Amino acid sequence: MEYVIEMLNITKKFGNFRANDNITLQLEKGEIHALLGENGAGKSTLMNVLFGLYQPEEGEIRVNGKKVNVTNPNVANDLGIGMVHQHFMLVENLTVTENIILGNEPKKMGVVNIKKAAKDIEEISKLYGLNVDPYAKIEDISVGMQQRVEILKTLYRGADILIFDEPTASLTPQEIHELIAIMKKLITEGKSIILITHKLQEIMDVTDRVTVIRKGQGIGTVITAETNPEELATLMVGRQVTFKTEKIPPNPQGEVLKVENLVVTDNRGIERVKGLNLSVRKGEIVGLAGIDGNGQSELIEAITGLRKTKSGHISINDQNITGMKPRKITEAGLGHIPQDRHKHGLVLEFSVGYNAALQEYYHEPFSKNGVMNYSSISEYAKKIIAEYDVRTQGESEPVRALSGGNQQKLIIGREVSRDPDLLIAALPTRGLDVGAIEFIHKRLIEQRDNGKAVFLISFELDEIMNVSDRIAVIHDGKIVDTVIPAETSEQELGLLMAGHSKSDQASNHIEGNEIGGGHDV
Amino acid sequence: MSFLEVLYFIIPTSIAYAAPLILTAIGGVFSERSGVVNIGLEGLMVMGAFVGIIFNLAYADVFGSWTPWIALLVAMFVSAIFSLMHAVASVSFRADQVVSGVAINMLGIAIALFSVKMMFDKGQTDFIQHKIPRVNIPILQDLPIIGPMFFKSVYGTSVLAITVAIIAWFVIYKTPFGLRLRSVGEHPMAADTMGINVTKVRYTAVIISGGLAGIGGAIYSQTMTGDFGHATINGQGFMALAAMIFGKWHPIGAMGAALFFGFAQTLAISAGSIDIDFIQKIPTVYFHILPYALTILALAGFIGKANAPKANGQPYIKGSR
Amino acid sequence: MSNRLINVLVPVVSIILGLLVGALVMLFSGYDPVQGYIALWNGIFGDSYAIGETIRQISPYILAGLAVAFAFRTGLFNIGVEGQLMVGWFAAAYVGYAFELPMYIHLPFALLAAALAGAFWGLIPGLLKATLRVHEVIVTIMMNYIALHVVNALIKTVSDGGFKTEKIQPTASLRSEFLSNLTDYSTLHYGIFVALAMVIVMWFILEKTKTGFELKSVGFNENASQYAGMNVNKNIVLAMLISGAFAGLGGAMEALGTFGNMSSRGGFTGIGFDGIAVALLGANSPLGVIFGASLFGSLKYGANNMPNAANIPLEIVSIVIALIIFFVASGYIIRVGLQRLNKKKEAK
Amino acid sequence: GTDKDKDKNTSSSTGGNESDFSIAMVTDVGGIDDKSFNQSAWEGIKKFGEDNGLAEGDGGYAYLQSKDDSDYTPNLNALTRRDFNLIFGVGFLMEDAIGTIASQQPDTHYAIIDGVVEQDNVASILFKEQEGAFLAGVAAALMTKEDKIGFIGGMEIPVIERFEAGFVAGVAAVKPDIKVDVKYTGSFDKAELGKAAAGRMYSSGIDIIFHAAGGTGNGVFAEAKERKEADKNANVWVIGVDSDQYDEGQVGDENITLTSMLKRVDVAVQDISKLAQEGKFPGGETKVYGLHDDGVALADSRGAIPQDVLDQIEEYKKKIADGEIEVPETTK
Ligand SMILES: Nc1ncnc2c1ncn2[C@@H]1O[C@H](COP(=O)(O)OP(=O)(O)OP(=O)(O)O)[C@@H](O)[C@H]1O
Ligand SMILES: Nc1ncnc2c1ncn2[C@@H]1O[C@H](COP(=O)(O)OP(=O)(O)OP(=O)(O)O)[C@@H](O)[C@H]1O
Ligand SMILES: [Mg+2]
Ligand SMILES: [Mg+2]
Repeated sequence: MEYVIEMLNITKKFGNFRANDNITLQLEKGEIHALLGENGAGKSTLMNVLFGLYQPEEGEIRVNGKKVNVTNPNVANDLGIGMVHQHFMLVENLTVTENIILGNEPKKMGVVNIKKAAKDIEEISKLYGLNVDPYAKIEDISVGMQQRVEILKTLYRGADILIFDEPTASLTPQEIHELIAIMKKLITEGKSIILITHKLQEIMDVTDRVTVIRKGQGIGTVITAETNPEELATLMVGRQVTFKTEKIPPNPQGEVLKVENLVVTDNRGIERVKGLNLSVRKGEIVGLAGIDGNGQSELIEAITGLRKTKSGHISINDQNITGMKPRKITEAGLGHIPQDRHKHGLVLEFSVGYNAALQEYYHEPFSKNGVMNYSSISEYAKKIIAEYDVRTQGESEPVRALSGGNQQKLIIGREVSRDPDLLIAALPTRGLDVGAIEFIHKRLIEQRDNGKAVFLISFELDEIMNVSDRIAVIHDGKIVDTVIPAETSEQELGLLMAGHSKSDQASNHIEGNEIGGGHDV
Repeated sequence: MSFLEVLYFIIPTSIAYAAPLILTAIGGVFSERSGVVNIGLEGLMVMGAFVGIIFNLAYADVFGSWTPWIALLVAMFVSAIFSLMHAVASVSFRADQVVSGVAINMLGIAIALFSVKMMFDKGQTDFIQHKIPRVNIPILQDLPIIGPMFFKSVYGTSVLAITVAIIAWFVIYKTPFGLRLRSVGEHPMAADTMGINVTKVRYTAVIISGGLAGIGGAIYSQTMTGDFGHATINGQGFMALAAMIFGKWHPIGAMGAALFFGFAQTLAISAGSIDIDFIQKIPTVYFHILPYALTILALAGFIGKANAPKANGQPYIKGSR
Repeated sequence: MSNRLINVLVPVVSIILGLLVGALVMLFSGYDPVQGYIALWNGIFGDSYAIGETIRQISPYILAGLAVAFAFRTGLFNIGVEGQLMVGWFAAAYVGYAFELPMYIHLPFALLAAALAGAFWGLIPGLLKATLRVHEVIVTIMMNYIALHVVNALIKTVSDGGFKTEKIQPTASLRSEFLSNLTDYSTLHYGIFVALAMVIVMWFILEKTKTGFELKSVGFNENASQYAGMNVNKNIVLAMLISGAFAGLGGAMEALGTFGNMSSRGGFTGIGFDGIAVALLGANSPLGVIFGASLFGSLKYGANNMPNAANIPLEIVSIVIALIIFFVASGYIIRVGLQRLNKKKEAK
Repeated sequence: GTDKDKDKNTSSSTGGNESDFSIAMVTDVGGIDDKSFNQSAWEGIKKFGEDNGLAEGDGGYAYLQSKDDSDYTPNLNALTRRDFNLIFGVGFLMEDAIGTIASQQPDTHYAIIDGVVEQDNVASILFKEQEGAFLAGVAAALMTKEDKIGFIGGMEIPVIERFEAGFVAGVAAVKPDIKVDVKYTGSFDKAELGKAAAGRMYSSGIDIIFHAAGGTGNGVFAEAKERKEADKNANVWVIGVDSDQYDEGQVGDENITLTSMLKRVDVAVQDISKLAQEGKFPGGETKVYGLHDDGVALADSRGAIPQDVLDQIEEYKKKIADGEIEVPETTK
């Protein structure tokens, strides 16, 4: 069997820490090969080694049987290796085209020939069905779009070995749907793919083989057809993992969050939330299902006081919090797990301890008449680290050095420990491994069982279905319907999210296809 | 003076004042667009002003009326080399770019003055005989109103400055180098994964800034003072820095800002002496601070904040995130 | 080699390199580096007088450095220390002579006045940044020039038409017979203790207080701080206020200590700009600022002895100083080198 | 300059001076070659040294330059410790420093130029700038063709205002109806402002500008020269200040410097030094140098001013010297 890529006994150290410890990975021509492992297991590191960003201490890399020395990304590009990084490598204020051609720009008399570039890009995107606007600025396009740009970057350079590092982590179901189609297309075009993902179902659906690593060590490679999600989970975590988190039936009490005819505009002054009504009660988890960009972000920011409301009312425990300062709202009983943990959730330069106290630092016991009490803060941090199993050197380690998975656990620990009456969790499991997801879901349900209200925003329908007691579907800034998980299907949700009320269920077949690409319009 | 006469005076004077700032500020744009903070502009200007005068004095009889122009080239060259120090420190040695800039400022004036001492055995050079002349642009100068405003007795260097601004815009926004420059200043790691040599781009950018600041300084000394001494360049570098930010790191913007400074300064100079009683009664200090106050007001009036290039000031270290 | 050892080694090696290159410069321009450096050394530590003057020179640098450093820690670049220092200088000088009060009120009052004046000068860019997002670098640069002209005008007014303010009352003076005699008539004054006290103040604010926690947080990540319910704008303004106050006190050093009054100025003092280097050489940490200020202060003052004792022109001296700063700034590469050595050792 | 500093060293080490009287000076931030009073003072010192066979260095004559106001005291102190008999401080900014040192070192003699320090071991030296400026004003008024005259000052400090006052008075004495266009640029080192101000004045028809603005004055000359270059018979003139600024005015074979108002610090320095040497040191006194004792004067105009005008100027000079005309120190 011929391998296009062979990574043999790779060891990569950071200081004395072995991020990769003698890992072997072999990629067959024309296969989609999954690389599976917990957060911080060493997947990105291994791929960065292959892409020439890191130099391994030991082991060798072979491309088409030939030993190669990938000293930097240029070499990788020349070898036809392209990588879609976990954290996009895109220059925000440049256009799609500029990002793609960067580094080998088509020229006409010394001037960048944008027209030609754009044309070439459009051709490639047609060929693989990646539709993008070549003249759009990165900062203005959706995450899904940005991902396509990343893919186009590799294709434009004629890569035939593609590495996808957690491509689906930040995509909506529809976008994932398309990405999978794209990957299949790539394979038929003779490319080979390494796919990193934490979503076992995806692995089952698209991959041919799976290589599992745990804590930097290779566990082995299995053929997808001969395995199942449970086995994979066990392999990577090293213990049994339950998927369908079982929970006792809810007994909702009085309303905690009440939103009435809320209207919110975005930075450009365009209405994103258009007279929205919503309520979340004690002891229930309400899931907000919807396609990205239908007003979810604006809704959350309005509730948390980070964005002015244009009209309408928001109240927590019958206390009107409309237009209040964020801190007042937090004190009114709100906890918030923000969508973008690096931008809004954490101060990366601060230690784990400081971040643990980021919401509470200003009152006792953490500070008294303006003077901080750091010892009590580290006590508190230690507690959270232990309770929420945050993997870190200690509470004084900078958060930057934690894996995103653990960064996420820290935020959840921080917010849940405050025991808020209302917990808003926005995409709480994005980018996390199944173990971590299971853990976080348990916590959310615990909150609800303790009679708290939980408001869960997620693009993952199965997460919504699994965890929520009620599902509110948002479309175009309004709640189009509220359904009970047991009484609905992903199908139906999909339709509702696409803006169809129950009435026109009849014609769901045609709609069915529409859902696919429908969301970019 | 009649209102028109005032304009005929203010406009050309503003442009003349702005020319050195424009070039220097654009130098700053190049450097900072690549992610290297450059508060060493002052020192680079000093070097240019000094070299310009020295060359002019030394070769006046060789090159005659061409001397000041060739002096600009030489000044550009020398300052560019001088700016290498800043490049090495802030790109290769990962020095704090601001401190390195401060050092450049100290070093520039020190070297220049020391050389002057050595060469002339006094604190300032002799006076150059070939200053940069003012010319009347044929035909255009006869146009009503704008003729005397823009085309009568203008410095060739003012034209040069504006041309350079346009070229800079073209280079930064139309050429491959410009594209790479911008990407390196925003997201060096992304650029790196695209096979761009971050170090090389940054070196080039800093050297360009050195060259342009050099020309700026040489223009100043060859139009305003005619000699070089300890006070020839004092603060213009920082005004250029301000112009760069005011212009939102955009060459045309920087030019606009520099012209605005020039206008404000000239306005202050003329305003004080308009023969209207109540203006005469205003204490002069208000005219002294007018240009700076105007600038602040103008900024406050500008909506939308200026965003520095994201990676500005951060040395690029492979493999760290 | 422990990290602490490295931290000590880096500046030392850098300074030595700077001195070496400086020596070459002197050699090539025909002066005797040994003589020169002996003169420099004596200029700094030669006798009690020199030491006194050196310390006197360091005090304002410490405060200027603190001002810049404090702003940096909150993510603001305050190039306006120069101007804030000058208004502080004037305020202290004015209060110093215009009032007749017992020392224990007068001196603190004068210092307070300086701090407030500086704070006010910092407040303006702070407010503009917070409310209109105007870039603080431009505003502070402009405020420097405004300060220069305004202060000169004020001096003219209060001295009706003169060029300098009256001498301050002894009750407002930082000068001390004791220190002066101790250092054989040097102008050393109690300002150094004010400066050191402020070092502690800055350390306390940043490392111990709630405000400090917020300021640092905002400096690192405005968004997250806002999510955490902090008032970002308030903190920006506050940071500029405090920074300005430090700078103003720097001016008080000159008004109440070194000069005892203020004269019209043809240009900037330069202390404010040097403060930028001082702060960054000290990694914007309070203790680091002491290091940076001592380096700057001693070089700047001691250098005067090189023309005096070794006939070396001031210009060369400035070149040498600049080179030292340059190498200290580039200390990182040295650090990297030392750490590489380290890693290798550990590996084996 | 290896050789240069060799002889420096030798001279500084071995005195070899005929007289045992030594003098030194501390410059302000300008330095001994600022083409202004620091330079003039240093020339005076050197002259005195040469006349008395002194060598540069300890026991002879020497100077120290100040980088900053805070260097005055240390520099004065350093020279005192090097046992110079008489030490000059140049510039009004040094008043306080001299005051301090003088009280600490009663045995050394000090002299302050442009300032007053009332102490027994300090001689204060002032100049009647207004008298020289008055003559400059007379010259301007007699020479102007447009009957329009300008004055460009640096900072608004008493010294400069004396220049203005005298100049305005001089103009008025000849042509009372001329209103002198006065502009203060607020600084001594912003040539671009001097240039702009001069440009404005010349454009408005002014043909003679008197500047008392140090480096800012460079801009005034630059502007005038440009206009002269542009057209040979442009009628633009500058009156220089402090030292003879003829060289600044050279444009090809033309020259736009009408004359310069000299401030003979060198004369004063030599005068005081002589007195001190003869043991008649005017401690505690304030000596004011004016036209009377050639402390101020107009420079040779090299033919720019015709003889008949020079004669009229001479008459005014007499009147002032004899006290017939009392020149005001301030415009108010
Ligand atoms: N640049 C670095 N410096 C130091 N340590 C690093 C660095 N990059 C990675 N590590 C360490 O190596 C470990 C593996 O990192 P890696 O990025 O491979 O995790 P991962 O498998 O990609 O996790 P995730 O699934 O969250 O992406 C991490 O736990 C981290 O501690
Ligand atoms: N400079 C650094 N020093 C130490 N560890 C680092 C550094 N940069 C990255 N790491 C580690 O490398 C690993 C991979 O980083 P990465 O951001 O991919 O983690 P992640 O869990 O994938 O994050 P995300 O969830 O945001 O995708 C993480 O464990 C992170 O802590
Ligand atoms: Mg990863
Ligand atoms: Mg992840």
